[in-house]
Amino acid sequence: MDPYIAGVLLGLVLLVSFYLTGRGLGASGATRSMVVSAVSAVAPGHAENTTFFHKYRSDESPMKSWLVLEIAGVIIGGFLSGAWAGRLKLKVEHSPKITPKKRIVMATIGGLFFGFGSQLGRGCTSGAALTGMATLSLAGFVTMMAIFGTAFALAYFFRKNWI
Amino acid sequence: MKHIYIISLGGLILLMSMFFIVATIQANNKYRFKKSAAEMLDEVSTRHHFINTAELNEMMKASEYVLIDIRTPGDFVGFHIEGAVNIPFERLLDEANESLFSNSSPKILYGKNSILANSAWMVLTQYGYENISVLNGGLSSWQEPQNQEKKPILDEQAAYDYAAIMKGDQGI
Amino acid sequence: MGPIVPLFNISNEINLLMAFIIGLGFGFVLEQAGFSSSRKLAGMFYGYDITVLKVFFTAAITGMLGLIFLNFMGLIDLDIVYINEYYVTSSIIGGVIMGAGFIIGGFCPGTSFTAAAIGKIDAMWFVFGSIVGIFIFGEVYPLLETMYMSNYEGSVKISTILGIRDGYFALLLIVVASLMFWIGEIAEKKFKREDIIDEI
Amino acid sequence: MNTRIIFTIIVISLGSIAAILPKTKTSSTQLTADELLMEMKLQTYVVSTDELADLLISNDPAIMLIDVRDSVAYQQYHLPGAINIPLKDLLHPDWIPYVDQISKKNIFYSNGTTLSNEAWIVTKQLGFRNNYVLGGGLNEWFSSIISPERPASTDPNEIWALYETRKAASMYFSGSKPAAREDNSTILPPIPRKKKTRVQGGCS
Repeated sequence: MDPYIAGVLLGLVLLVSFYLTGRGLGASGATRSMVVSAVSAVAPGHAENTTFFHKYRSDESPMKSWLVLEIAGVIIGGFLSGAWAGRLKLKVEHSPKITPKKRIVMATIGGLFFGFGSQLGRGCTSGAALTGMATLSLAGFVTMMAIFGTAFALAYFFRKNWI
Repeated sequence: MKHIYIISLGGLILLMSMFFIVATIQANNKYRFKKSAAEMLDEVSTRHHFINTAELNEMMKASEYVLIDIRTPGDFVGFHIEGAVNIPFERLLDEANESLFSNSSPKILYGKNSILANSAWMVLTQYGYENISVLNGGLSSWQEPQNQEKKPILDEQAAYDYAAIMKGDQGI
Repeated sequence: MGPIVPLFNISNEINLLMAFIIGLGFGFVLEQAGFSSSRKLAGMFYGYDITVLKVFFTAAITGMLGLIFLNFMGLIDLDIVYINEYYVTSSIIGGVIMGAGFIIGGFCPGTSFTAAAIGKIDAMWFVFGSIVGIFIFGEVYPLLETMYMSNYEGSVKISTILGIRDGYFALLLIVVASLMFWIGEIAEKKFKREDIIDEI
Repeated sequence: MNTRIIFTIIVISLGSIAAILPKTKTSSTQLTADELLMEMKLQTYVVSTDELADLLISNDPAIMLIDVRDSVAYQQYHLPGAINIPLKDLLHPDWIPYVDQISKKNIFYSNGTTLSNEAWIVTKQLGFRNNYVLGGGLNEWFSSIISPERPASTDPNEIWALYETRKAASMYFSGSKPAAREDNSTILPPIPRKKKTRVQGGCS
């Protein structure tokens, strides 16, 4: 799909979300919900004593959180789109210069950074940057510039991974 | 590449139709506050919109003015200032009166006293209409023209010396 | 008048159903835009594919214009719509860490879910990594708490800071974004990588 | 012509429209024009002097009298327990907790009804609740409660009953001063109204 048309559609999804629920889109919060409920289930005492887990612990099941439901939709929506376009395939996508194993290690480290940063920055690219920019919030613009600025600055050092 | 044109054209048409739908909703909802509460408070504090009977007489000499009686039709028939039109308070924002208020000629509101007329003035001003005045004291001041200054709102003049009464200096 | 859920006391179940449907649209569009490929996402930083820039800014502009018009038409109360809270230090440091994660991992959380949905194994590991990252954050949170909470500026809008109206800022951003798209498309031609484009 | 150019043209034109749009603020607490006029016409927000006298004599803790005249007039005389918020300072941040709250029934008063009425309309526009106006103001208060006019002997019993109540109220207010409510420093700011809160959102 043409990126501009995809962008307009994504903007319309965002707008519908604002109009219906008053909040934008998000992603990392769903992961946090899952982490918090997993920790609470495995080690309830620990979850109770740790400020962060305690803060986000809720008595309701994590499956009743807005973002978790939204992410469930994202996964199914992505799957449907992939099926429609014939892109369903188990594979590791990597540059010919690196091995699949290295790519997986890199992806895991990247995920680790993103997970950590999204909690510190109160939202990821969708929750903080995209939604924040649409509502003209200063935090959104600052986060967006920090993310893309750093990525551009570090691009040279990781060029082997990609090109 | 041809389908891109079709998609963008379709998108544009969709966008425009949405715009029109929303614009019609907007047209039905035309009364929205155009002045903020703080702006209204400033405007009210200057009290430029209160005029006295002498000023009203002066304005009525000019050809262009609209004098609006906001009392009920019954009261209007009983007595009204010559040349006034009757728009009962609750009908002020009716569609039929829109052209009257958006007109640039000076408009003067009056009622039995100036309280309800002042409310009417505030509502109309909040909704963005301009060049509206209120007859200080309303019809009662018209019927008994006193030597009135512009500023003191007749309704707000203390009728008693409250403090003195409470001290018991003057008998009740 | 929107937003519907907070104003009309819609039940939580309906709200969650809406979340699911919004998520369906979100995931579908992300996948359709090609965000399920990490090499396409990373292409932005090497100039051979600027899809991320295009989609991201186009979506932000559409949402922004939509909110401005909806507000003008009296269809949404912007006092209720969520505006991100601005904690200067943690926004910047968090953004920097996320930027590093982006260039190393090649996904962001939203896109990693769609990529994992169509079978990208690296995306599944990315999701796993982000779970671990959040867990680590939770464990070290007491050490970071002062930084996490410092320099709070409230839910502040950029147009308020600049002292201009929302509409002016939107126009400014649109002009800047149009210039970026133009430069980006020139870069796309200059740094063309047929081999990668074919692959993804 | 590629998509970028089409897109650029559309958004720049829409953006220009957005930039020239008049500044309007949509608020969900806003009354429609008809509702506003109806409420003003029916005077649902007006408290009569008799009602106020009742409330004061029964020492109703849930009322808050707000004098919207200037401070000189307030110093000279004010109703027992009233606080002074001159009309021009109504929206001063210090006073917002008093006029925008849920725990008390605010009654604005001035000499007549004009100033208090204006105070009510301004707060109404902002969606503040629990604000009322003393009908007739202090003038009415003095003519009806403090020095009630003796009805003619031919008047029906109801009027005499009203007169007697008023006379009793008059004795109450001009005799022993309810000093307990006089000291302004003890009046605590009321509980602020629960604001229409923003939706929780983003990734939190």
